[in-house]
Amino acid sequence: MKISGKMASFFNFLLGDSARAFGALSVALVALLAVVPAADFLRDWRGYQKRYLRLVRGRSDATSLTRRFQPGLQQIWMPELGVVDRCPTCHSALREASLGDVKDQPFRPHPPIPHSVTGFGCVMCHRGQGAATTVEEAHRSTKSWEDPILPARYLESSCGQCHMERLTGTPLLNQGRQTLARYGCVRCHVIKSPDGVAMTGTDDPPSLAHIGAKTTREWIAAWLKNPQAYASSATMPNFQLPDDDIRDLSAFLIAQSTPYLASREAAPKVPTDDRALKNGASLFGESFCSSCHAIQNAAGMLVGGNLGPELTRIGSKAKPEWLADWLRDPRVYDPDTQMPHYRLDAQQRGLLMAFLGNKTDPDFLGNRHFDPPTSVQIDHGRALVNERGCAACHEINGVKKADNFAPELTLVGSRPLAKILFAPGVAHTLPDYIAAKIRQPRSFSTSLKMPQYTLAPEQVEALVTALLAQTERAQKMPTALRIPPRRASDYHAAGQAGRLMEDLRCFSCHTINGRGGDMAPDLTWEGTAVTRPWLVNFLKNPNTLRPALIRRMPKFNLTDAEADTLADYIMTVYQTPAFDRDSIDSSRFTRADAEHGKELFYGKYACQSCHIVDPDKDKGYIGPTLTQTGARLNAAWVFHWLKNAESLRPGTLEPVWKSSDEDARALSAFLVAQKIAPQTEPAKK
Amino acid sequence: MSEPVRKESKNPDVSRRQAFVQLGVGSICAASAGAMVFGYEFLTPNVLYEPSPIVNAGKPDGYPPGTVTQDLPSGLYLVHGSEGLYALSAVCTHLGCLTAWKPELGIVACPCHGSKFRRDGSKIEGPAPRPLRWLKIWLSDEGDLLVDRSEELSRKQFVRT
Amino acid sequence: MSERKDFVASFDSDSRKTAVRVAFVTRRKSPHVKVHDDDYVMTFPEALFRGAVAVEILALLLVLLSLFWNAPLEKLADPLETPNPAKAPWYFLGLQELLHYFPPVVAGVLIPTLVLIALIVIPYFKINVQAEGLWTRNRSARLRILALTVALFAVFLIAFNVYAVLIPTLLMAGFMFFAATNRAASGRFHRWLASKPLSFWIMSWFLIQAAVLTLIGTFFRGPGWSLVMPWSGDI
Amino acid sequence: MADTLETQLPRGRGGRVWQSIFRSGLGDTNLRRALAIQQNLFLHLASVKVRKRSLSFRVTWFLGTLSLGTFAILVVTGVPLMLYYHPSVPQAYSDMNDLRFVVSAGLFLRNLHRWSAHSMVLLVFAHMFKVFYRGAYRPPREFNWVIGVVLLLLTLFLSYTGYLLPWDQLAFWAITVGSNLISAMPIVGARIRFLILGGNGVNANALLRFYVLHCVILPLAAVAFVAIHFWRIRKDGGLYHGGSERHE
Amino acid sequence: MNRTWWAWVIPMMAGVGACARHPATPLEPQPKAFGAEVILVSGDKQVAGVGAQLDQPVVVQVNDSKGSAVAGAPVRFAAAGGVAFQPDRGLTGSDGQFTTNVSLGGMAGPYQIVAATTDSSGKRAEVRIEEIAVGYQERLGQQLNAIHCIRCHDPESTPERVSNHDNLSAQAHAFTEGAVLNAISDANLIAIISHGGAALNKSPEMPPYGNRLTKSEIDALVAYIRAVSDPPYRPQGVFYATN
Repeated sequence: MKISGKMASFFNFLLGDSARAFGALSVALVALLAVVPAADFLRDWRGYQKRYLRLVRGRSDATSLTRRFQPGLQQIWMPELGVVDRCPTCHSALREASLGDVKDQPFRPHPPIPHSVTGFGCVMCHRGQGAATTVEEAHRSTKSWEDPILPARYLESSCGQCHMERLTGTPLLNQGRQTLARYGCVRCHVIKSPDGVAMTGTDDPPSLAHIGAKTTREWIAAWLKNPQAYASSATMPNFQLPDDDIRDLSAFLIAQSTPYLASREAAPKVPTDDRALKNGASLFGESFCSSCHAIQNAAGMLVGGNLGPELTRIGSKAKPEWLADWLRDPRVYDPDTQMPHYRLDAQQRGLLMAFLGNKTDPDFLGNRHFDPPTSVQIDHGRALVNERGCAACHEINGVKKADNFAPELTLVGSRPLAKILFAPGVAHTLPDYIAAKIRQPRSFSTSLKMPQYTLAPEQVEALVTALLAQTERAQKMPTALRIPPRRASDYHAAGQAGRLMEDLRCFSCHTINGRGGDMAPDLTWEGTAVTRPWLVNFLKNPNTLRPALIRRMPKFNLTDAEADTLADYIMTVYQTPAFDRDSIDSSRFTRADAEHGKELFYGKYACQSCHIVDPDKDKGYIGPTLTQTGARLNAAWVFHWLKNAESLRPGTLEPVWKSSDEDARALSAFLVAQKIAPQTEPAKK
Repeated sequence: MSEPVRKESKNPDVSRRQAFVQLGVGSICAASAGAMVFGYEFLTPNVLYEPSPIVNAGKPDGYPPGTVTQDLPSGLYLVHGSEGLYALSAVCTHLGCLTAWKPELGIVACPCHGSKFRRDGSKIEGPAPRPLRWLKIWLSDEGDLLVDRSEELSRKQFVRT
Repeated sequence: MSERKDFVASFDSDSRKTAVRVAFVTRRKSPHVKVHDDDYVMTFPEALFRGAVAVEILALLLVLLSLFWNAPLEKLADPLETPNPAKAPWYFLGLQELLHYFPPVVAGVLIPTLVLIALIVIPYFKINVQAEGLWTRNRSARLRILALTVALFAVFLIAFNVYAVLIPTLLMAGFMFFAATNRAASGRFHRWLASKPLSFWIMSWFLIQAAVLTLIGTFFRGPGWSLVMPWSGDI
Repeated sequence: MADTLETQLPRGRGGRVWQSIFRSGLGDTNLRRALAIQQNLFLHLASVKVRKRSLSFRVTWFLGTLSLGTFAILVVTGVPLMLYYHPSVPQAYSDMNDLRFVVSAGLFLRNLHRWSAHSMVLLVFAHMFKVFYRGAYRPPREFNWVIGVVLLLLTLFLSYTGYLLPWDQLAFWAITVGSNLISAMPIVGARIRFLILGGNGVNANALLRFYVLHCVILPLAAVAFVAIHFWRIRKDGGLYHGGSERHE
Repeated sequence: MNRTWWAWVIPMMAGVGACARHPATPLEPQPKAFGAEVILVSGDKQVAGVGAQLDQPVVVQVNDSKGSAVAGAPVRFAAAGGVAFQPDRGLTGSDGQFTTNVSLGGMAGPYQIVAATTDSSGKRAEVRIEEIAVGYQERLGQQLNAIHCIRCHDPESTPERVSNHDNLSAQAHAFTEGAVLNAISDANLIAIISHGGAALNKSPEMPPYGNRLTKSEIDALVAYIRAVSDPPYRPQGVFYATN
C-alpha cells in the first residue's frame, strides 16, 4: 500500500502535468534512441573481430597476423555470379595458414583448394546466405533464406555446379553421377546439365521383346518379387509388388514376347559328367568371362566384373536353347548387347552350357507355378507396365516409353523447402529429404511409383551429392565459368575391321578416339606402339601382359583372316601424329647401348620394381612384362614412352620420366633386345 | 516583463516545471545532435560495390614490344617499351577526364582541356599539373599481368618478359 | 467548473420543413448561451505540449518495438512460387476473408465501394445526424423492419456459408432487440443502448464485422486459406 | 494552470537573432502566445485558443495528433531509407539485405518505418471510428469528415504501395492478390490495373510506379489533405470537444 | 546480444545433420547381463571424408572377467566433435558384439570414439577407438594415392589390387608409418615425390612424379600422408601463410 502510494506519487511527479511529462518523456526517448547506435555497435561481427584479435595476440606471428587483419565489414562481390559474400567479416583467418591448429569457428583457416578462397567467395561452395552478417541468417534456414550451410559431406556437390566432367578430387560426386546413370535413375527422371543435355543411362537394361524365349514366367515372377535375391549386384530396383500383380505382369510380358530369329543350328550336346563341368569351369576362366561377369564363390563373395550380369544363378534363369544361341552369337537375340561375339565351337559351347546350366538355385524359384494366364490378367499386366513405367528402361513390344514419367530433377538441388512434403521423421533439410526419398521412397506415400533400390549408405550419399549439384546457380552459370563434360564420342572404325570391332565389342573395354570403356588400355595410338606379328599373335591368343591384372583380354578364337584384318587396320589407322614409328632404327643400336640401358634399367630407373625383364630375377608386376618387348614394341615408341608416356596413353600408370635422349635411347636399345616369348608365369605371392 | 515571472519562479512547483521543460527541450536538442552524428555514420557506406582495383590484363604476349594498348574499361595504358612493360593510368591528372592514345601522333591527349603526354606519361603541354600516374604492375603465378590501379608508383617499374 | 447542462441543442428532424442550422432549445425556455473566457486555453503552450507528450509516448513505444522486433522479410520474390498462404497486408485481410466467401466482383469491388460511399456520405444523411434513440419512435414498425432485414440477410449468409458474418450480425441484432425491449426499471446499460440512434448500430455492426473478419484472416487462416489455430504455426 | 504554464518556458531569447527568426518571443503574455501560433507557418493552421474541454484525454484520445505523429516519423525514416534503395528488380531485395546487415542503423530505420506504417493505419482507423462515435462529423464538420475519408484512403495506399518495395515474396504476392482485386471491377478494372502496374503483371515497371507513388505523389497528396483537414478544423469551429455542441 | 557460442555450434550442427535425422532412442534398453570389459572387434583407424559415414561399421565386444563374450550387456558410444552414431547405445547381440555406423564430424583430423559398458555395480569399462576424417585436400591425396602410390606403399593386397610391396628390394614405407614419415619434413617429402628416389640418393625404386602430378596434387598427397600417419603428425615450429 505504502509502496504503491509512493509509486503513484512518483509517477504523478514525473508525468503529472504536460510540461513535466514532456521533460521526462523527452529524456526517456533520448535514452532509448541512444540504444540504437549502441545496438549497432554491439553487432555479432564486431564481437568476433575483437575475439580474433585477442586470439592472435598471444601467437608468435602476432605482428604479421594483426597487420593482415582487416577490420570492418568485408565483402566479396562477384557481379557476374550475383554473389555477395560477407563471410570474411567474421571468418577472419580464412587465409592464415599459420592458424592451422585453431579448431574453433569462425577462426579456422580454409584448407588449400584449387580456387582462390577470396576470389571465389564462400557461398558458391558452402551455400548459406553470404550477404548476412548475423550467425543465424548466414548459416541456417530462415524466413528470408532457405538455403542453409551445406553439410560438409555433401560439399563436393558444389564442385559439380561448374565441373561437369570427372574430377580426381571429387570421388563422391563422380560416384553419384555414375550411379545416376548406372541405376537407371535418368531413364525416368530427366536430369539436364547446364548446357541443356540430359544425362543418359549406362545401365543397358535388357530388351524384353523376346523374353519368353529366354526365360520362364516363374523366373520373371521370382525376379520381380526380389531382384536382389537372384543377383545381389542387380541394379534393378524392387517395385514391392503384391503377388497378384507379379503374376499378371509376368503373364503380360510372356504374352507380349515374340520369338526371335533363332539359330537353325541344332543346340550343342551338353555333357553332364563332372569332367565336363570342370572343363567348362576352366573354359569360363580361360575366356576371361569373369572380366565382365561375377559369380559368387563358396564364401559368398562376388568374384568378377560388373559389366555384365551376375551369373551365380543363371541356370535357374536361362533356357538351354536360348543359352546355346546366345553363346553362339549374342547379337542374334539382342543386337545392342555389350557382350562380344566369341567364336566358340560347338564343343566349347557345350562345355560352357554345362558349367552355366549347373549354376542353379532351387530356393530362388521356390515351387512357384502359374496356370495359363487369362486375358483379364494380361490386361491388368499391361496396365501395370504402363503404371510402373517398365518401358522407361526395357523395350517391351507394344508399350511405348512414357515421356515425363517422373519429375524432372534438373533443379532438385535448389528446390524450395516450402514446396517439399516431408515424411515423418525426416529432418527438414534438402539433403535429408533427398536421402530419405532415395532410401525409402514409399515412406513418403505408399502410392508413389518410385521403386525401392538396394543401395549402400555410401551410394546414397553419392547420389545426394550428385543431385545437390543440380542447382539454379549451375544452370545460370556464365558459360565462361563452366567446364563442360567430355561428351562420349560416337567414333566407329570403318569398313570390315570396323564391323569386326563392333562384333567383338572392343569398345566395351577399350577406348579409341574418345569412345569406349576404361577397363583396358586406350588403343588410340596402338598401331604406332606394337609390331604387326605380335599383334596378330596377340589377337588370336592373348597372353598375359600384366600379371597383376585380374580382368584380362578374352580369347575370341579369331580366324587368321579376322586377326589379319584387325591388325592391318590397327597398324595403318591407329598411328600417332607425334612421331614416326620407324624413326629409330633398332638395328643401329650397339651392344654398348644395350649394356648401358641395362644399367639404367636396374639402377637409375629401377624399372624392375614394376616390370619383369628377367623372369627369374625380376618380380615387379604392376606394369606389363617386358620379356618380349623387342617382338612387341618398336624402339621409337619405347623412346617416346620414356619421354612422356602420359601423352601417348592418357591415364597410364607409367610415371612421366622426361628422360634425357641418351637415357631413353639406351633403355630402348636394352628393351628392344628383349625378344623371349614368355612361357612361364611369374611366381605369385 | 520578466519581473512577474521571477516572482513566480520562487514557487517551487513552477520552477520545477520549468526545469522539466528545459530538460525536455535540451533532450530534444541532444537527440538532434546525436542524429546528426549518427546520420554521418548512416551515410557512410560500410561496403562498396565497386570493381576491384586490381585488374587482370591477361598474358604479356598480348602486348608486343613498342605498342601502347589502351584498356578502356579499366582506364589503363599498357605500354611495352624498350625497358619492358609498364602500366599508366589513363585518367588525366588535371580534372580526371579519360585521356586517349593518338597512335598517329604517338602521344596521349586529353579531350577536355588539351593536355598532352608522352608515352612514358611525362607531360608535353596543357593544364595538367603532373605526369600520368605510373601504376604497380606485376606477374601473377599463372603468368598473367596484374595491375593495381589504387597504387601509384613513385619510381618507374617495368615487367620484363 | 463547467455547469450542469443548461440546454440540449438539437436539429430539426425534418430538413425539408425547416432550415438546417436551427437549434431547438428543448429543455429550457430561453437559449441562454454562456461562453466563458475561461473555457478556453491558449493553443500554445497547452495544446502543443499535450500533443508533444502524446507523440513522444507513441515514439517511445515504436522505438522499443523496432529495437526488439524486426520487420518481416521473406525470400526474394519468385513469380513461379506462390507462398501458402499468400496474405495481403493485415488491413486488407478482412477483404481477403470476404473473397473467400464471395466472388471477386462482390467482395473485391462491390463491398469496398459501398463501404467507401457509405463512409463519405455519412454526414450528409439525416439518420446519421439525428441523435435520437432508434426505438424512441415507431417501435413496432421498426422492429418488424429490423426482424425482416436480419432474417433476409441471415438467409443470404447461410446460403453462402458465411458464418463469420452471420454470427456477429445475429449478436448485434440481439443487442438491438434487447435495446428495444420496453422495461420500466431498466439498468444503465439498457438505458444507454436504448438511447443509441440507428447510425450507431450500423457503424458498430460494421466495426465489429471488420474486426472479426480481419482477425480471422490474420490469425486463423493457414495454407490454402484453411481454418487453423493461431498457435499451430501455419499462419 | 494556464496562467503559469508560460512561465515554465526557457527564456533568454530576447536577443535580435531570435527575434529576427521568430519575430515574437514565446508566451509571456497571451498576445505573444497567440503570435507564437499565428506567425508560425506550420502552427498557424490551428486556432490560437482551444476549448479546454476538447483537450481532455477522454475526449480526444489524441488519435489525430498521433496519426500526424506517425506520419512525421514515416517521413523522417523514409527519406534516409531512400538513400540505400534502388527501385529495380532484383536489386531492391539486395538493398533490403544491405539495410539489414551492413548499413549502420539500417535495420532500425526499416523496422521503425514498417511498424510506424502499420501503426498509422491502425491509428487512422481508430481516429475515424472515434470521430464517428463522438458525432464530430455532424454539421458544420461534414466536409472535414470527407477529407478524413480521403486521408484514410491515402494512408491505405501509402501503406500498400510501400508494401511492394522490399520485393520479397510477401510483397510480391500481396500486391499480386491486391491488384487482381482491381481488375474484378467491371469494364474499367483491367485497364486500371494495367495503368497502375505499368504492365500485365507485377514486374519492374510496377515496382518503379509504386516507388514513385510511395515516395512522391502520395506523401505530397497526404500533406496537402492534412493541411486542408487542419484548416477545416479551425474553420468549422475548432476541435470537437465532445458532448453537446454549444453554439456561439 | 553477442551470442558468440553459436559460432561453433551451428557449423557443427550443420556438419552432422545425421544427429537430427536420427532422434535419440527414447528409452534406454534394459541390460540383461553385464560384462567386465569392452574390446574392439573391428572398424578402427578408418579414413573417411569429413562428415561422411565410415565404410565399415565399428564393432565392439563385451567380455566378462574370464574373457568370454557377454550377450545383452549395455554398450554406449560417445565422441566429441560432432561424431554421430547409429545407434549410439544398445545391448550386445547373442555373440556378445555390438555394431554401430559412425559418421565423423565436419572437421578434418583424428577423432577419438569411446565405447563404454558398465558392470553390475555400475563401474565403467571403456575402449578408445581412433578414426580419421580427411578434408578436401587430404581426400584428393587419398584419390591420388589410390591411383599412383598404393600398389607399392601398401603391403596389403585386396581382391581388386595385388600389392607390389614385397617385390621391391627397398621396402616402401606404408603411409601410416608415422614413426618414419613424421620425421621427414614437408619439403623433403615433396622433393622425394617430385624427383624420385634416385635423385635424392634414396632407393631408385621410387619414381619421380613431379612431371606427372601438379604441385597442388603433390601437396594434397603430403596432406594425406600426414592425415593417416600413426602416431599423428605434429608439425614442428611455426609456419607462415603462403599467400
